[in-house]
Amino acid sequence: MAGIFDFVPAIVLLPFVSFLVALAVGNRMPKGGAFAGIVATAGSFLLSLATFFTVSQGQTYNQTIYTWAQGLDGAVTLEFGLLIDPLSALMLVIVTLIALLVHIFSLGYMNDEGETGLPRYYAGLGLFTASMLGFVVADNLLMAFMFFELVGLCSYLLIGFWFREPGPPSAAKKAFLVTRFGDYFFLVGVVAVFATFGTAAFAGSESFPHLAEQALAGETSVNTFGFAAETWFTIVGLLVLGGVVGKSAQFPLHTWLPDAMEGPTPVSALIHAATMVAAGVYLVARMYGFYALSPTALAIIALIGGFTALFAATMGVVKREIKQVLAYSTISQYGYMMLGLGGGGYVAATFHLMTHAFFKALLFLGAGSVIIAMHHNENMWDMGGLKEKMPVTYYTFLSGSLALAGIFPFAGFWSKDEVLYETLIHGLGGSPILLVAYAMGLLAVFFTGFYTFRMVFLTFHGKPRSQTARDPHGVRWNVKGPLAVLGVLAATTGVVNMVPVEKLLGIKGIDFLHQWLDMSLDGLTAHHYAELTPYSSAYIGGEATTVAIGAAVSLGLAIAGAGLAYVLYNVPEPTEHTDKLGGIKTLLYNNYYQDEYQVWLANSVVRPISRGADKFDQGVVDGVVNGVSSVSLFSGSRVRRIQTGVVSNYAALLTLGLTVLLLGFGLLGGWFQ
Amino acid sequence: MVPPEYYLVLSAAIFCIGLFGILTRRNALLFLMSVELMLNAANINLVAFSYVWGNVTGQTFALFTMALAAAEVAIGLGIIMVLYRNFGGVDVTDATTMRW
Amino acid sequence: MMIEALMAVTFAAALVVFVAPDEYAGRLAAALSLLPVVGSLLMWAQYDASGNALLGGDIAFETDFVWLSLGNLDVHWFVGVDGISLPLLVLTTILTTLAIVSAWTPIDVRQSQFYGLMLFMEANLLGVFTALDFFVWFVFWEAVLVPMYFLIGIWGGPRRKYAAIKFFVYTNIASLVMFIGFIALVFGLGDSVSSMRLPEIAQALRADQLGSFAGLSADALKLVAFVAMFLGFAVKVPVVPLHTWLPDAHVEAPTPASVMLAGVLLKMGTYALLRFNFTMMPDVAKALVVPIAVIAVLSVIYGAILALAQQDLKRIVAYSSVSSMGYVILGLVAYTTYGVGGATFQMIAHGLISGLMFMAVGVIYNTTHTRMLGDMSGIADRMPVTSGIFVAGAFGYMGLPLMAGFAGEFFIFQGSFQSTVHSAMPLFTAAAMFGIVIVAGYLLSAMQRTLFGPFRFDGDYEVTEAAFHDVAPLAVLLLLVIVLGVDPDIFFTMIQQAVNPILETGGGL
Amino acid sequence: MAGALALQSGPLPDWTAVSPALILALTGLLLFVIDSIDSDSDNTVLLAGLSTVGSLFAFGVAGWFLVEGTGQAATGGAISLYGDALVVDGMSLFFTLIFTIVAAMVCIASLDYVAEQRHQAEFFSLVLFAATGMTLMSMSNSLATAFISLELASLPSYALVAYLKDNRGSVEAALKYFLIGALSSAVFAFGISLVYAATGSLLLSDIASSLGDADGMTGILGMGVLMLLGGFAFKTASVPFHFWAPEAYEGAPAPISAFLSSASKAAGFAIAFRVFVEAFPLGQLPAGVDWVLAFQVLAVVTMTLGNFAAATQENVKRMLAYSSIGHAGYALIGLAALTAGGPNANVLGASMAHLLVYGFMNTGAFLFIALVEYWGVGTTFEDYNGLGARAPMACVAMSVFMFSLAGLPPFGGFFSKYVLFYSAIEAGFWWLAAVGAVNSALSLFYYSRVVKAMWIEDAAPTLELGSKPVGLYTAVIFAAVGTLLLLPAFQPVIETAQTVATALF
Amino acid sequence: MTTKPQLKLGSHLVPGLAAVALFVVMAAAFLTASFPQVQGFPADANITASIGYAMFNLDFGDVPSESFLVAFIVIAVALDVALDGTILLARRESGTAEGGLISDGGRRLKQTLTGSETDETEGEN
Repeated sequence: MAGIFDFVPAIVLLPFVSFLVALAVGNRMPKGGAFAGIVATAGSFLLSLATFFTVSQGQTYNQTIYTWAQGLDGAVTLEFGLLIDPLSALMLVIVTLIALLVHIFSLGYMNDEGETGLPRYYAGLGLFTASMLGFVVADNLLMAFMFFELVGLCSYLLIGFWFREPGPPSAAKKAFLVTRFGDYFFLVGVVAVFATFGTAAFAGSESFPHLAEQALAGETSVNTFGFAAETWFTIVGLLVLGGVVGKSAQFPLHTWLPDAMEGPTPVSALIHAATMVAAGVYLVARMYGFYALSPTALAIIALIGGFTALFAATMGVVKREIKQVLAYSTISQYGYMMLGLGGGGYVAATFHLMTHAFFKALLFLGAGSVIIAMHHNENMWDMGGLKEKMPVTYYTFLSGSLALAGIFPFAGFWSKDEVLYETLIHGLGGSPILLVAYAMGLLAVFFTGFYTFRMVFLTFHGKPRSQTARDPHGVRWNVKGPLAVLGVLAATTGVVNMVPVEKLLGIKGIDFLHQWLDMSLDGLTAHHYAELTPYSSAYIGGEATTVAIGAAVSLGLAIAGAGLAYVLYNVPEPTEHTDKLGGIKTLLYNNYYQDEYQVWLANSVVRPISRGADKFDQGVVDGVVNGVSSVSLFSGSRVRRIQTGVVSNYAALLTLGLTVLLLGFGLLGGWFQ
Repeated sequence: MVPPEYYLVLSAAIFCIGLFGILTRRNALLFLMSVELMLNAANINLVAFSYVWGNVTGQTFALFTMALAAAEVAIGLGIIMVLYRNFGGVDVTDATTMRW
Repeated sequence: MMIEALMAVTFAAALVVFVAPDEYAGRLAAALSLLPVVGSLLMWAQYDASGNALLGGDIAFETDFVWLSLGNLDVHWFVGVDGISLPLLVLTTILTTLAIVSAWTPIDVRQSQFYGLMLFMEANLLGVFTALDFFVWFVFWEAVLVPMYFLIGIWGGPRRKYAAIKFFVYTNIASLVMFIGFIALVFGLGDSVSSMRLPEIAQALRADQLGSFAGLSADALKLVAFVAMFLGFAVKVPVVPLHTWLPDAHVEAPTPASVMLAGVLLKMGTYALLRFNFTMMPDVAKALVVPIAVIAVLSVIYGAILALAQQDLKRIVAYSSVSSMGYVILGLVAYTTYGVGGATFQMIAHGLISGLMFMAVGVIYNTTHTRMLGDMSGIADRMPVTSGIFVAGAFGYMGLPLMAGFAGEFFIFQGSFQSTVHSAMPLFTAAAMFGIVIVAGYLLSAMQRTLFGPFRFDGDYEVTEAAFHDVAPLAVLLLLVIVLGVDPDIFFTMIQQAVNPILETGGGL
Repeated sequence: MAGALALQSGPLPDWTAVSPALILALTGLLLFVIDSIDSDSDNTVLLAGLSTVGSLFAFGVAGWFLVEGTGQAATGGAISLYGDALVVDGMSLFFTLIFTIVAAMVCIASLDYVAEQRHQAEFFSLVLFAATGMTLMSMSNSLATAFISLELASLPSYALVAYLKDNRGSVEAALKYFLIGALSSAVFAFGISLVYAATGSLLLSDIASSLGDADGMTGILGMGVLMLLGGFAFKTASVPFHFWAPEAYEGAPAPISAFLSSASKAAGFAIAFRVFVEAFPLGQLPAGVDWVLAFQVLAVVTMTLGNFAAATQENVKRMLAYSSIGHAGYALIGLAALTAGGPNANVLGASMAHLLVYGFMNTGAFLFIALVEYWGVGTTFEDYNGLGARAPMACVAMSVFMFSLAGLPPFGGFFSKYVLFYSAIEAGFWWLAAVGAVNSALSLFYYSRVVKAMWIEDAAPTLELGSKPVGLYTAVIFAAVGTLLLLPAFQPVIETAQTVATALF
Repeated sequence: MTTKPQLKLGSHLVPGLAAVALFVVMAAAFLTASFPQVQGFPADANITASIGYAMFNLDFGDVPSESFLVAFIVIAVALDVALDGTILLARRESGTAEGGLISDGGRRLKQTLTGSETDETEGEN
């Protein structure tokens, strides 16, 4: 089988080549280099599929392919390698698929709209895809970090694509800066991992999760910098988590994501829905063996996740722009994934990651389609009644919305339900913190249902509320095609892991994803993780009952939310009912003033500090330097005043000097005795 | 002979009188004369200690000192003359165009 | 004789250019400066030594003969390279050529003098990085200042005179302090050394042959000398709070001079710190680890915060140099392979990247005649290529992976985090690492305000894409930055070979 | 007598050892004669050429002697002449080299400077007589000879400073120089008389041998020694006998300033070295006559005062005058860092080598001033703005002088200063070296101001230079080349200096 | 009130205090010194002749002395030079220029040097 795994690097390199091609000769290519990108991502997709099937044969691959920095005399060697296991193979397929679809969609969204700078756009997409894929296949934390950062760069370039307007550059800056803040902790974590374990490999007997496990078991010893091993691992884990919180837009570093909607919508789909933001969650899943060792870290992850899920969902309720709603829903959904991971639901979180990738990409692309139709007006209050004008968009969008809201039997239902379920049983099993997180997650389900359908109804139902909505711009196959593909996926991907069905009906073997993720390398399997986690499970009157109750409650809440939206907004002339919330709406609309306090931090704290430091530097530090020279010069100008120009004074001073000299030496030498 | 320290004190006195003149008088010629006085203070020592030490080195050297004093005065007068021409006087404190 | 040939060629080139007519001087200088580039690359290709030149390792391209005997201490003409100096040599030659090309546009008076001085400075820089006798080294070290003084003073901005003399006097006083410190050491060594050759002195010092001198015990003398030399070199680096000459010098210097100043001259300071303080007196360095690390962290954070407050693009880059060089100090004091090796690598990386940034700022300035953030916006609209490279360079500065800056910084972080010289090193490292956030803050803000947004420019100049020969050096530098970032082992292997003997512990992590 | 005239081992009689002085004196007399024959001779080329040739001839002879080993250990040691009144040894020859080369540079430079003045023959003859006096100073082996040759060097100097008779600056300079000089010579004479009182002798060697008997007269001896020191301090422009120097150097014709600040200062050091080392050898001194301490005080005060005062001058020539005082402070280290049994020859030799290098760089600097005066540009720093663009050659030379004076590496001044401080540290006086180093650092500021003005500042639009005078250019370039060459070629210089210094101890 | 002769003291005498101080120091040193036995000259010695011989480095004198031959010759030259210098300075040129010239950095000299023939003669007037 020297076969497919040897081509894995090509999965990463193909989009990279398309980046180079678009950058170098994109101007001279038709469609500004789009085809290069499409061909490359299609190639990657095919290779990913091949890889996927190879993995499904039970094969995995963990191989160093490039030595980045060779350490001599016992110093650690830094390498790049490939880790192809079920998790990464799955992720490869998701990323390449969505990248491919986004490329195609871009033909409609960008090319057909007559944008300039397309080579730059496609180059950015290519580089982005390559970076993300490099991140996915990384076999160690350092490599993951490096591609993680490249992903950040690409998001900067793509969000700021329309650099001639004031908004996008600012949003791009914010996106990079906020995630950078998270990455700072991540980098410290990477360094700490190296310092602790001497390696940052994810898999194998010399991998850091494995070493950590052994260290806790007392089988090996690592440098824990004077802390207890578990404390130190928690610290390291939380440091790495900083990067995750930043990239996956978790509270409190979520503020960049809504702003990032300034980028072209396909980019939003690619970056913020399906992949880049997924990177954070993926990273936790990738090194889950390490997190599983630390109950504190897990609890914190779960809490952050649960809180973010609720927190972002509430904000999504009041937004006017369609992409803003989606942005907050993204944050919220990633909160669920974090909740799942923190709650011990490794498979559940991965599952949600996958389904979310599909339905959120779908929603973004659908929104993109709407935006094309609306001549780039994103305000939902200017829309309405688009259902008839653009049925393909409507039905696919509806599919995505149902998935997002978690309505049976769409994909989102299955995955979100499993996340909540895992959290619930582990919470019941003696981790009350998880119950708190669960409660927040559950509450968020209601809001999710509400804002999702508020969006759907405002956009597609009722009567058109503006001229453009009455006469929308048409979209072509290159928009509809991707929507169709994703619409189907959003509706159906739930089948890969129908755990509730299995539990309730007792049908064995339909938890495909569980099985899939168990096929991984030693130490990276779902089972192994389950053993590592500190949780035990407890049920409300038996497993099946718990499953049923959990599913029923979350489905009920989702439907309740959707129903409320139906009542309020599925009318020909909807009015803004959220206005009744009064001050709360203002609070929500302003995102709990999260942006404000961060902007305040930047503008009213950091800026004045830096200005103060500058004044201090100019005045005091440099002042001392100049002062020394001034004092020297001043004393020089004093010294020279001795030279009065009057020769009699010279004679006097001379005499005085001589006398002093004589007197001094006389006293010293005892001449006067 | 009178004790040597008397000569020494005498010469010191003359030396200091000459110096006093230099320090307090502003006339260039008086300045010159004061210097002569100081040189002669040296001569007193030389001659006196020539006797003390029993050689004529000091005495001979005293002659040379006098000759040199003459040479110095010659040059000095020349300079005072051009001083007079340029500054219209022989006050040494007038010439202060350069200082500091 | 390779090194002598290299220096002779460069000196000769300087002389030729001095007398060349102004209109050809730039082209001629660029062409002639290719000779040392080729020479240094040849040396790199032929390099097969290993070990630290000061600690008994192989010395490549070595020449050694007595030049002057003074008392019991001979002055030797002693040059050679090892894994620490060779990369710096390559950096110097390449950067000089590029800086010369970048000068074609902005330098429009007294060209032959300008290019002559650039080459003269290059020749002396080659001397600084190759000299292995203290005396010879010091001669070159000081001689570098003179052309830089003129470069700033003659072709600089409005306050060039103040900046030039501040630079000159400040750094010279620093040299003096360092000189006194070192000479005191040599005297303390007494008869155990017979010449000023650095290997001899380094080995004697490490063999604890220091005696007392000037009423100071050996230990006290070592401490005093260490501090004096550290202060002397620290000015050159520069570290906070001895940095104030740098922004003034940078802002006033013409672009090519800034490139050389940031790219190579600052590295003289860290190179010397490594060669002298940290190689010769590891025990003192380790004893002083806390103050040194504090200074390093302070340089990183304080420098970055200052950069945040600046309104002048060049000042921003200048302060960020202070910040970046703080990392180098941190790496040096770590005494690990990755720490010291990374610091050396970072010298190269920062040399290239800061050169790139200064050049990019210079290209914009050539067109707009202003560097103030508020004076323009949306430049990317008119100068897409330049802006693109600017953005790439800025991300390099922010430590984007697969660019040289990341390699250098990561090596340093890794090395210093796991350093065992002090238990607080991880904390210092973590504190210094926060610099990567602030650097992103000010560079991104600066780019947002100047390059992006709606095009606006109040000046009378037409803003168009820069000429090919202005952009070409930028592109070359960017390429080098990426190549080094993707394959740091181009230099890192030889650096490690040279650095490991310093560590005593035989490398370690 | 007979012994004095007897042949030494070599082919030449002993008295020929003083031939450098004789050559200078004879040249001076020859010019005198020319003056008498044609009192208004204005054949400047002839006069300047003659005096330059005479100086160079003396230089050549001295150099030849030095190389051949005349008066040195290799050929039987110092040659004492005329009842030990004169002694020709390595040190005197070494200093003669300084005086003669400076004299030669000054003479060739004066070719242009005095071209339109009257009494040129007198000018040149006075220069040569002064040089003769200096040479004799370096050979003096008795306080009597020392005093008289010192006066021989001084008297023509007074007249030369006043050479521009209708220039008030020149006259004022001469007046101050003369008055302080007369006062100092009185102090000096009094010092001699006191030393004689204490020891009964004027010969240096005899003084040394009778020191032991001067027990009860320590006070008299010590006072005499300090007053001798005063006399030398005047000649070397050291504090507190330096007051004449800024004005004299500023007001005098620039070539004369060069001559005084380089050669005359060196002569002061020559005689000081010999008198203190020979007549009052360390280790044989009675307690309480600690002249080394006095020199330490003087060295520190002198270099500090000189440098600080120089830092804030507006007038380049005056700045150089103060810097010259500062350099006197450095050179004083040669006497200040002596210890009984220490590496004294190294210290003294280093000081001598510094004076040689200083002879080149300082003379060059003052001659550059002469050049600028010749052009009529003015004397302040502002007046020098943009000169570099108009007269690049000369300004490069001036930059070399400035950096060399500051002690920057690529020039001779770096080595000499370095070796000087080095030997001071070697002798245990690290703090002297430290003070010197700090002062050097400060000095860089004001030296670089000149360079800044010449190269960096823009010229006033009205700045126009006249012709390029051959003599001045020759001298300036010669000095610059010398300053440069003294870096690689410093080894023989310092070796010679330290070898000849060894003979004194 | 009786009138007494008063010493005219003024601030111009203040510097003289230095001289007084010097005298005090000197006297203090001299008066505390002890001196060797006075040797004196032989009663029949011809001092003048001895001085004469000393001047010419001849060893015929009754009283020993050091040689002053060199000093003698040198002082001859010195007197010569002094004379020469004095003449140089004292000689009145045919009408010195009106008023003194300040030290002007050679501006005047430049005029003298670069001026035309007529300027030159006038410059000397």
